[in-house]
Amino acid sequence: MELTFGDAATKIIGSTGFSSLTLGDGTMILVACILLYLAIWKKFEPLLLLPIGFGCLLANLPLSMMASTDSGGLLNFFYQGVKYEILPPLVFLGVGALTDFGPLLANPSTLLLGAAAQIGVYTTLVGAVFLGFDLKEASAIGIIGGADGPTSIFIASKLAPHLLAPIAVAAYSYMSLVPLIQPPIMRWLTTAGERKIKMEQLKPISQTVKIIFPVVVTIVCCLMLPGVTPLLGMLMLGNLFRESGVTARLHETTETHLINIVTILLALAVGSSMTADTFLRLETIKIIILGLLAFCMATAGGVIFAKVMSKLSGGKINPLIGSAGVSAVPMAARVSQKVGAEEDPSNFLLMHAMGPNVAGVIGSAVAAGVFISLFGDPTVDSNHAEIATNIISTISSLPK
Amino acid sequence: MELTFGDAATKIIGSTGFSSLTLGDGTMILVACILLYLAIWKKFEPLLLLPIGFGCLLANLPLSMMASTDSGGLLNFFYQGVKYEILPPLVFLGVGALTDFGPLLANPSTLLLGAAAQIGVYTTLVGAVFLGFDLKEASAIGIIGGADGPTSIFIASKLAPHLLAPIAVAAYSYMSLVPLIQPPIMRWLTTAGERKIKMEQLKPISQTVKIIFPVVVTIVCCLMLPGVTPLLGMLMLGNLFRESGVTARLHETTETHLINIVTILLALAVGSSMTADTFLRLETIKIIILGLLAFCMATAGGVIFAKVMSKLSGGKINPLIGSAGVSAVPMAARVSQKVGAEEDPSNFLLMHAMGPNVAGVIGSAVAAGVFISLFGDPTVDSNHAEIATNIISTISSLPK
Amino acid sequence: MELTFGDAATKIIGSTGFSSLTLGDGTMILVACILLYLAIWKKFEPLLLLPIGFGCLLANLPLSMMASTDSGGLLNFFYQGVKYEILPPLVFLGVGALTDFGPLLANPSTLLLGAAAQIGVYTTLVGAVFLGFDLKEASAIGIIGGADGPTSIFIASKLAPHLLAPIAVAAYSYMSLVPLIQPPIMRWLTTAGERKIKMEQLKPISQTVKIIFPVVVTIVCCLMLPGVTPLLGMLMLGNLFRESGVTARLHETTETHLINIVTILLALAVGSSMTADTFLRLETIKIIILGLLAFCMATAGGVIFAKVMSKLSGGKINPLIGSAGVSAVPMAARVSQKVGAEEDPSNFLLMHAMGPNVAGVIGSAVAAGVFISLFGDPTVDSNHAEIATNIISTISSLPK
Amino acid sequence: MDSIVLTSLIVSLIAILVIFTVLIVLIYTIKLLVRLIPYEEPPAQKITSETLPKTSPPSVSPDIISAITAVMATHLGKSPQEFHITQINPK
Amino acid sequence: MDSIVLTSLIVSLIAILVIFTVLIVLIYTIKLLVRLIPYEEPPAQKITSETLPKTSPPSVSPDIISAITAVMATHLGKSPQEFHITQINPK
Amino acid sequence: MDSIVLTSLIVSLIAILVIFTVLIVLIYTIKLLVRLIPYEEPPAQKITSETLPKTSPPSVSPDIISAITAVMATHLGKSPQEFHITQINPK
Ligand code: NA
Ligand code: NA
Ligand code: NA
Repeated sequence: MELTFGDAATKIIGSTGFSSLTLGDGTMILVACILLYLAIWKKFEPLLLLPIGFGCLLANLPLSMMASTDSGGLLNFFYQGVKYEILPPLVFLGVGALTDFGPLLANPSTLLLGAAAQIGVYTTLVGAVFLGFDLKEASAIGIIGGADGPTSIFIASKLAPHLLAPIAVAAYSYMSLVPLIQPPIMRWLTTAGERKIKMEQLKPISQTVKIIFPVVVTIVCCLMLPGVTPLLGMLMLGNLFRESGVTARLHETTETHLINIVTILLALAVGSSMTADTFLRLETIKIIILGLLAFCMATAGGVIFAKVMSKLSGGKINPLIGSAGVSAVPMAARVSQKVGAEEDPSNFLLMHAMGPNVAGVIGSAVAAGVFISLFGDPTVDSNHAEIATNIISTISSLPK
Repeated sequence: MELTFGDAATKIIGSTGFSSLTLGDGTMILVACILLYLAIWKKFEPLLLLPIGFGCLLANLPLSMMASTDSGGLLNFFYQGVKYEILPPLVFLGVGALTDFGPLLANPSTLLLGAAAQIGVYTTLVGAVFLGFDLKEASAIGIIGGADGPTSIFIASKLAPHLLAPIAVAAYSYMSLVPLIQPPIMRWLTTAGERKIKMEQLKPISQTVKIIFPVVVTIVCCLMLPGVTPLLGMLMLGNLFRESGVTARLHETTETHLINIVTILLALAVGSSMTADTFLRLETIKIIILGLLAFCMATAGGVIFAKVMSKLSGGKINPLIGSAGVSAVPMAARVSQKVGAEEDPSNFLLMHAMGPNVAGVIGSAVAAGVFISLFGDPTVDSNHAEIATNIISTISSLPK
Repeated sequence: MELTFGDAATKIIGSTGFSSLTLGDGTMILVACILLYLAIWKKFEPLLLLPIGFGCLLANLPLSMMASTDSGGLLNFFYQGVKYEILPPLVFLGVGALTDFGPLLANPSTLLLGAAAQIGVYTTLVGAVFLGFDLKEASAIGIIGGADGPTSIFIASKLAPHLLAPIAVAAYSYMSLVPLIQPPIMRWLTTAGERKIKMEQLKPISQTVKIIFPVVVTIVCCLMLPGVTPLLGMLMLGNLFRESGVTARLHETTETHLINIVTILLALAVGSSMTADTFLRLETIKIIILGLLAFCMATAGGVIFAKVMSKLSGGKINPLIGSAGVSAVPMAARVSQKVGAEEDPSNFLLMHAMGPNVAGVIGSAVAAGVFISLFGDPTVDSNHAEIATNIISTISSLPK
Repeated sequence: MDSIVLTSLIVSLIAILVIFTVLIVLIYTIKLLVRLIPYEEPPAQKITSETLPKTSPPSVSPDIISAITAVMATHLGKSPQEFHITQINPK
Repeated sequence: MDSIVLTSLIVSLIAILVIFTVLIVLIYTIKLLVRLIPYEEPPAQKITSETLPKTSPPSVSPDIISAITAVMATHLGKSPQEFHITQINPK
Repeated sequence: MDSIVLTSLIVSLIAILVIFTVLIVLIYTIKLLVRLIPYEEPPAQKITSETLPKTSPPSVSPDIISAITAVMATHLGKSPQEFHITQINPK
């Protein structure tokens, strides 16, 4: 077969990405650009959504070998850190190093608000089942209501890896939209009088308590819900680096360069899972709608429970701090502060809202632990698996 | 068999490295010391050549298990990061975070100089074929003319892993010698009048353009040349961290500790591949000669093309900025500045030379992409591979 | 089978850690809390013992999948870095970057004190054999006397991985106790007159010598004892980053964030190997007793050898600097300073004790190298293995 | 009613019960901790750190502190509100 | 002429054509971008950053800035030319 | 005497001999190095670094240096004794 130079050039042109570009690829490149736009110009969680968007862009350039499923590709390599559940716990190590649990310790009852906000997880779970998802998928979607990125990624990669991309994007997007989503719900569910309640100053907490707290939380929670240990254990270790006062070097690295490096790898990996066949589906639309529901119900759950606590305490608690129970630290607490200050500019709710806010992180980790107890991968540990299988078969055989 | 204490001691002596020390090992230890000398006292790219030299030293200590081929050894572990093409893209992430594409955006035509300097790659390729290398080897050697370390390592590990060590050493050594290699060629190819041309001040560039630029480059170039995505995509992501203004944390980590850690691992891995049987060969001498040719031709290509552009623009371009098209940022641009200032001390070419200089980085990444399109590993992706095989068979069947 | 809601709840309770909590787990959780207490309130090497203790806590929470043997678990992943001997050399890279060998270069004879302190290793080895350990185990226990954490972990993971946990804990605990263990031995072995000896000021050392030193040490020691290369080579590379003056970026990363990250991973991995079945054994008690013996004998060895050197030098050497030969940098040197100042407050021994102190690091690395030469894993390198087997069979067949 | 929907309701109910149980246990643990280890005004250190600034203000001006804070903020990529300089000791 | 040398010449020619094509596409893309989004003097911020120094120079002296720059340079292992302190705000 | 105990004694003896051999070789190597490359007062740089402070002390006060040292110490998690600022050059 004889070929001219022109034919060879034609062949070269055939090896470009253009020749393989599908409508799906093009749409996903557009989605990536929208994510980058939201991250950069709308400041939607840019530390996550910018690299997620860029990972999505790379993954959808045809033949670039950058999708999470392209074995041997660079982002497939990073994706192993999501698949084997290594990166989300390391992010939590950094989050722990950045978190001050002082306001929670000063007012431990606010942990109940962190629990109440999880109602969003379960209304969404039921909603997702209604829309046709199975129980594992519905749980992974529900956890968006926990308003916690690494937890959502951890649970999605464990229970419904094929939904990782839309769940992660929905979780981080709605976290950015907390200042828009929450205030109307908060105003609708509270009276002006309630919003004006001033709370008494938080009492100071001994440093010893702050040091013992992460150890106690780890023992108590991980004994009850072993599946939560990678997330909660690392969160608490990071916090112990912070509070112990003897590991300043480790604390400094953990809260800066370690969490930054891990965030880059994690976000690129998540982005690389956003391909046309996983993202351009009806499920994604459903997840986006369910995610909004999750955030709204979590906010409402927190506020309503705070109203009850306010009544029971004889008006010592401002119900506006309830919405902070969704986590999304520290944005949700700032929203409580802002909505409170609208009613009475001299009312400073920020520190009081930080209690339920960090409680929300613990709350959604605990919620994740419950899901892992119920649906965790049975291949990992036979003993653990047996128990989980038993529970599931038990539940399935409940009277209908 | 009865043994005295003396015999046992004799055996111990037999387990030392001395007993296995070959002339090749000794020579390579000397080579390592020369590299360390050049890095420390001659300041030849010390951030790379010092750990490369030390890796070479360790790899050639007999029985130390530190060669890149010693399965289970420490440096073999780091070498996987080269083999699986993970470390060079991560270095490029840092390079992107350190690079200001402003001067290039202010004068986009200088991209042509970054293209013209690639002529060094192809003269060297043809030269290498003349000296008996096959096409893949010749391509890997040619890329030395791109004057870009990570690109050279990336391409060598892909197309000719057995030549990785001499190619990496030649690339970094000649990059250090840019201030010696380039000036005579620049003076020889230009007239005093040309060297005195003053260029008009660069116009300022909107920050929005600087933000959009990395995204656009990624889409345009990686669509045309999918193989370049790991390198160019990471370069542009690092630059987006820098310019977006919303990811300061990630930018700071990327341009400092992340690139430093990756550089240490990469350089040690490259050094560990410098063993007697891969390095003490006639090929190494040939590569060193071809590398010098590559740098000279790249410089000449850039300067001659800049002369043409100078003529066409009516003398608005000083041809001395053409040599900066080789990349070797920012050394090549400083050479342009220095040679220009010799002729007219009031002539400041540095910022004008930064345009072709960073264009050279893009240019050699694009050149790498062409090679990957033509010769990339067919086992990785069948579709991609089929196309590549077709092209090669097409080219081989061209009329002779 | 029909189940009520109550039965399902009972099943959930069965999936908690409580249901699987054994007495061993409970005891180990207590041990973990004691380690955390010692690290935080007694400041026992907190950078290591805090994450080791926390890793131990996590590993012993039932069903948490955090033990080093829980395949697929997070800490099992980090543990691979110990098993494949990657993390200890990287810690040594950081240690090298933090170490100033100047005082050693100013008084090279102090290397003999670093050698003499290794007597602790061998008395412990013989003691361990007496207590029923085999030769490999006894060697791993003996190296505790080297007072060097990463070296102990490196050797234990190579020769006796089942004893890693108690050896690492003993090594770091006794290193913290150096200020308590050493002074009585030092006072008992020296006269008041000896303790009052003032040493002449150290002569300054050329920077060139400081640069050449790490290269020379690597060549000399690793040629004689190839097995020590991963540890000693990385130590010396870190020091070269520090002294070369041309790799400030790499030096800064190595001595801060890189060593911090590696320390976190290493310590968690070591902690995760502290499970009831590996730690709650008679062997652990034996190792703790032998470890104390090791530190005492190492101190005594150093002091006695320093007395001899003092005599031979005509009283120019204060024997108190001998105890610093155990390494435990810089604590052991501070102890020399403190005990000297008790006798004569105007006597400043700190810088003189830094010589033997850093010599101790080299000394125990060399001792490790001897063990690897004798007992190193024969599967790794057949040539190396053959030699080692020969030596062992030779030694075993010595006349009894 | 669909069986899976019923199951999802039961799962939700159990999960909420478990979450509240775990967090209520945690609340009482914290309350116990805070009661056992009450906050005390730090005695010695407090005095030092309050005395020192009183003697040293002329030597370290607020400008320098804010300058350094700003630089560190830029350097660390944090807002200056995220950390503060507690004490500066002349060597 | 040797077949492989001819092939290498053809490869080189194609490669150069591809490189110039890609980079020329890039040039026109950039030109389009720069035309669509022209540079504008930053309005509000520019004023602030120019006004502030005018009011604050007595409070933050250039010495302090150069001191901090030098330390940061040492610390980061960069030359002081590689970065600069744009603004220092008293808290 | 037990065979393994004897072996352990022999191993110990050989190991100690090897350690002393290696370290004595190292001692003589260092002595040779130090003799071949004696310490010299750094000529030019020394003068600069001694002259500069003399001219610049009014411009960079010790307070600033200690302030920066303290901040860097806090930042790096090191004690201020572990590093020192050698030189500060006004830009
Ligand atoms: Na939450
Ligand atoms: Na180039
Ligand atoms: Na030692």
